[in-house]
Amino acid sequence: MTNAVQSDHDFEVQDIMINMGPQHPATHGVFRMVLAVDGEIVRDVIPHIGYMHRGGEKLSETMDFRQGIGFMDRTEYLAQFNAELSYVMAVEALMDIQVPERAQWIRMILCELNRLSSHFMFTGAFGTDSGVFGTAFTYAFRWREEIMDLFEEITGDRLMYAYFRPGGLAWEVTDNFAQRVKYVLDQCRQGIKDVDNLITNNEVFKARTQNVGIISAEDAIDWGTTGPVLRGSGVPFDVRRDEPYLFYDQVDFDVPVGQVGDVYDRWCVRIEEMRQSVRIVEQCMAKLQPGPIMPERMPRMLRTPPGEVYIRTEAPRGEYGIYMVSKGGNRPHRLKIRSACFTNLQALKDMSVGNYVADAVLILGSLDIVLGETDR
Amino acid sequence: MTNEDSAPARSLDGTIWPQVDRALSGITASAERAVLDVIVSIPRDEVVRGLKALKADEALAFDYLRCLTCVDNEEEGIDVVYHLYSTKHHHNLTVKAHLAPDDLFVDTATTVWRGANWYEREAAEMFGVRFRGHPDPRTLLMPEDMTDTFPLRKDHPLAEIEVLQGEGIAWGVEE
Amino acid sequence: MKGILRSLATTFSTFTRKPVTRQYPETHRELPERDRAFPVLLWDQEAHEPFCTGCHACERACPVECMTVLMKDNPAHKSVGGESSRRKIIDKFWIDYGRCMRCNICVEVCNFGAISMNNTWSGHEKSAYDRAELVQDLPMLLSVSRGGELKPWVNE
Amino acid sequence: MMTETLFGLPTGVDAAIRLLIVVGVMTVVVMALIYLERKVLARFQQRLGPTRTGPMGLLQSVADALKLISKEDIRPKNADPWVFELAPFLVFVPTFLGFVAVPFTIAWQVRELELGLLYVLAVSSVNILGWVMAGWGSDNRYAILGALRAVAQSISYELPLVLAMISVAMVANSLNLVEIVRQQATVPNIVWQPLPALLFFICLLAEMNRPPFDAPVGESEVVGGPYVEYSGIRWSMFFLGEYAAMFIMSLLGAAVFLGGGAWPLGEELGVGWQLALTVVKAGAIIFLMFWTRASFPRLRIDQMMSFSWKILLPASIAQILVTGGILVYNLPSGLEHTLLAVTSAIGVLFVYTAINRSVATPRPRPVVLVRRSEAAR
Repeated sequence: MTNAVQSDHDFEVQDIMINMGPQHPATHGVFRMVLAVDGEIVRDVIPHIGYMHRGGEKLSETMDFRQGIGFMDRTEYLAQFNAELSYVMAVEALMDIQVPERAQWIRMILCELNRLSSHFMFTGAFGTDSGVFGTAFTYAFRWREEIMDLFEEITGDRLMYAYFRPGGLAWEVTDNFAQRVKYVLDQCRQGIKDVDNLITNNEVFKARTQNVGIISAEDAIDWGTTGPVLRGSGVPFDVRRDEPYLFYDQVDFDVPVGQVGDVYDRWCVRIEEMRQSVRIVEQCMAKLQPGPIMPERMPRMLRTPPGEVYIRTEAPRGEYGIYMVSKGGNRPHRLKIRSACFTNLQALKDMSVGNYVADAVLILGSLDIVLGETDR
Repeated sequence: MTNEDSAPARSLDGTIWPQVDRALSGITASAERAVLDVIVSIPRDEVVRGLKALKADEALAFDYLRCLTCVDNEEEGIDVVYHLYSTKHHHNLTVKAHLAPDDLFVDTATTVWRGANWYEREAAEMFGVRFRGHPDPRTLLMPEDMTDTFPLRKDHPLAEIEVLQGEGIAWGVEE
Repeated sequence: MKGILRSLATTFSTFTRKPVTRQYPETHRELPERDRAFPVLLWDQEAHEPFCTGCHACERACPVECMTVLMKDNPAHKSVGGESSRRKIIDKFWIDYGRCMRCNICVEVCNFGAISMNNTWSGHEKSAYDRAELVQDLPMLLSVSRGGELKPWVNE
Repeated sequence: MMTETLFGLPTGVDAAIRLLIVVGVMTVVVMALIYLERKVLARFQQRLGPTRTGPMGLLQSVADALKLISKEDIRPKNADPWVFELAPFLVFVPTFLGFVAVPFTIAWQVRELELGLLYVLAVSSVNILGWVMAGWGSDNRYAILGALRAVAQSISYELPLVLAMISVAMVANSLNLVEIVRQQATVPNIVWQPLPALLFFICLLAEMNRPPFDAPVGESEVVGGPYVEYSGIRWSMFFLGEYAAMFIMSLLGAAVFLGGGAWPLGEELGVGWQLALTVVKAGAIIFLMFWTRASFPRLRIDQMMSFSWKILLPASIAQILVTGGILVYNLPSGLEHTLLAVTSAIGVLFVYTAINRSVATPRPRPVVLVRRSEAAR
């Protein structure tokens, strides 16, 4: 598709089509967008997704509820605990299982730490998009590594945790959990400070990101964007606050909201969310009591009664929803993963058109897409 | 709260159903209560009108489309499921439109929320549901030429598993 | 300008810190005992045979169908003059590590405590040139446990 | 001006020998620079950097060079063969021409040119031709986008660079680099002319396409820009040219602003000391370039242009006017130099505030925190 540009010349002027991706350093995986550019100005964006489509929803219909957990990790591979949480909460809601308190607190701690690690990943990737040669990336990975070490000690795996179970947790956390979390939080505070000092106030970064890729609150809602993209536009919608799950109604935290809705606001919202996550984990640690991590009476074979449920949790990228339809039996009849990046990507065109090519990269980066989640 | 009791005999008391019923005056709608949300079933021909009414209603203001998907009920046809949310009043609603198996089309919801665009493209290629009036009816996740098979339908088979192990042990595929 | 100077100060402060990366193949990080690499079979050091009786529980529970199990009558069982108390024992066992997704389900469903996740570095360094080389047979699966390399971790 | 030849050889032979020495040394220096950049950047990022090849990875550049030489030289099917293949030379050769005039010590360089400063600046900007050829010849949209950016950037930053240098030349009353170095035996020019020094460093970054001015080659946007289709030895020639230019310009900066081999030890000390001083000063400039690379995001092309035309160019012109205005009155030396330093420092402050003001609207609080109690329900 080429758009003829209005011109005074007697020859025809065409936009050049630039194909970005699926192999391009700025597309965060296998995302592809075709840009129609007039000089340096983007006139049209055609996003293409699906390169990582693995038929996850179809596969989940063939897996029983225990087997499905492992697959959820692989859809959202930067916020695995959140993905698992949605899945197991859907099963629990259908089966009407009461989860013990301790298990819920631990789930909360792990999910918030996961949010930290995911946002660290964002700062790194976005820093690289904006051109900080590797420094932001290595900073981010250096601090994310501490969180991943903790997760590995608890769950045994660095990425694909498969730790939550319908009803609770797979096994108890390590004995030195409290010290380790405290240490990791200290490290994270230092990390947030470093990343913040490196990038947030840098004039070059501000010049690049402020007033770029603006999406208004109405448009953001209309496109169905979620998470920091929506909050960056000034809509204080956070599932943790508005529809509390786990024990989010018992901890105190603030929801950061941007004022302009540009790339810079999305960055600041995420940085602030990291601080809030540290706060939440601290409160959770104070309330964590010894106790069981699984209900006393759990059926050996997980079978749900017929029914349907739409579970939503606030993953780092926004609302991660699981729509599970059961017709009885030990596997879902239909499992729909409502992915945050999928909806956020829809708004990409609205944000990018009229900006520079270099800005299109930044805008895509500010959406913080995970292709595993987008394509499922 | 997700983990609250959800008794099997769920009544519609205390839900937003009365308001929804009022907003949907003139549209045939029936309601049931699922584990978390109220499910409103609207006939196929009226569903977009109903969705518009739900969005426009002051007391409901369903301005946010959470999710749009289909459920294949095999011989009973396909349900199109809309999950709505109101960022103003913070309440949820599930809307269902039933499609007969030989008559798979429904009006597009992109006229109500632009965000329905990709969801409908995905549902169209995965279930073969045609969304009438969709602005961009290309495939989304599937290859451009894959328009005759619908992977998420129940009759679509899984791929064979390549077996690398065993000394000539035959290994079937379960599904 | 202030922000620019602050950026420079931050990078300089990390310039003076110690590098945190490791020389990977030479220096290995210590793995926690819960580390999950790939499933291996456990060796009964007292009876000198595998714990596994070939009951197919793990094979059935595996979400990715990466296991193949064949059982046989135990030639060392008491009834045939041996010393073992296991009537049936594993005959052949294959796990396709290229397919395994390390979900730990096989460990959880095993009634005999016969399978465990490898928590040594040998479980991670499995690169091969051909997918077929990733298919492990019974002696390979038992070798780690037989050598006593596994760190003990009792799954509660 | 002709210095005496080596061993009394004929002039041509002498020049050839000197050039060969310089080119040989340069190749080694470039390799060392690549290694150093990787090591230093790694330290900025709390990594170890190259460690495999040789002790502490010292042979990394050699290994890279061997790898690049042995790689297949790929030319895209649709590329313009002549333009594509000649482009690396046009980047590489002009850069090395700059070495003819750069003083390594006070008494030793290839040739002492009366217009040395002008010559180095002129020659170093020729390589933009090679960039355009590379961008055009590759028949790649990223490459042409990058090349066009490079041209725009090079033209915009050449002006403040040259104008800043003119101001220094006015103070030194010479364009001869050796003469300029000699004059700084007591106090280096950076003290009298801080604004030109700042402008020189900024333009240097832009000319070298270093962050934050690396839009022409930015990996996350145009994936290397004009380099994108090059591989093997041709790509390494771009690389060689880039790092050689970096060293030349740093030597130039050391000579013009930091007193080259003269300050602070004076001309009496041996050639070895002078050489070491020059290299250390150039090294400091190079370290500063590494440092900015590790800390800075990338500017967009339009911001880059407006930064040059709206801030740097006015600043440099004002500096020339002020310098000329002070010099024309033939004041006593001490007063004259003090005035120069003060006015130039004011110019630095002007640039500082201009950068502050040029950033988009300040936001007192970037994020608003919505308290839990403000929840709607």
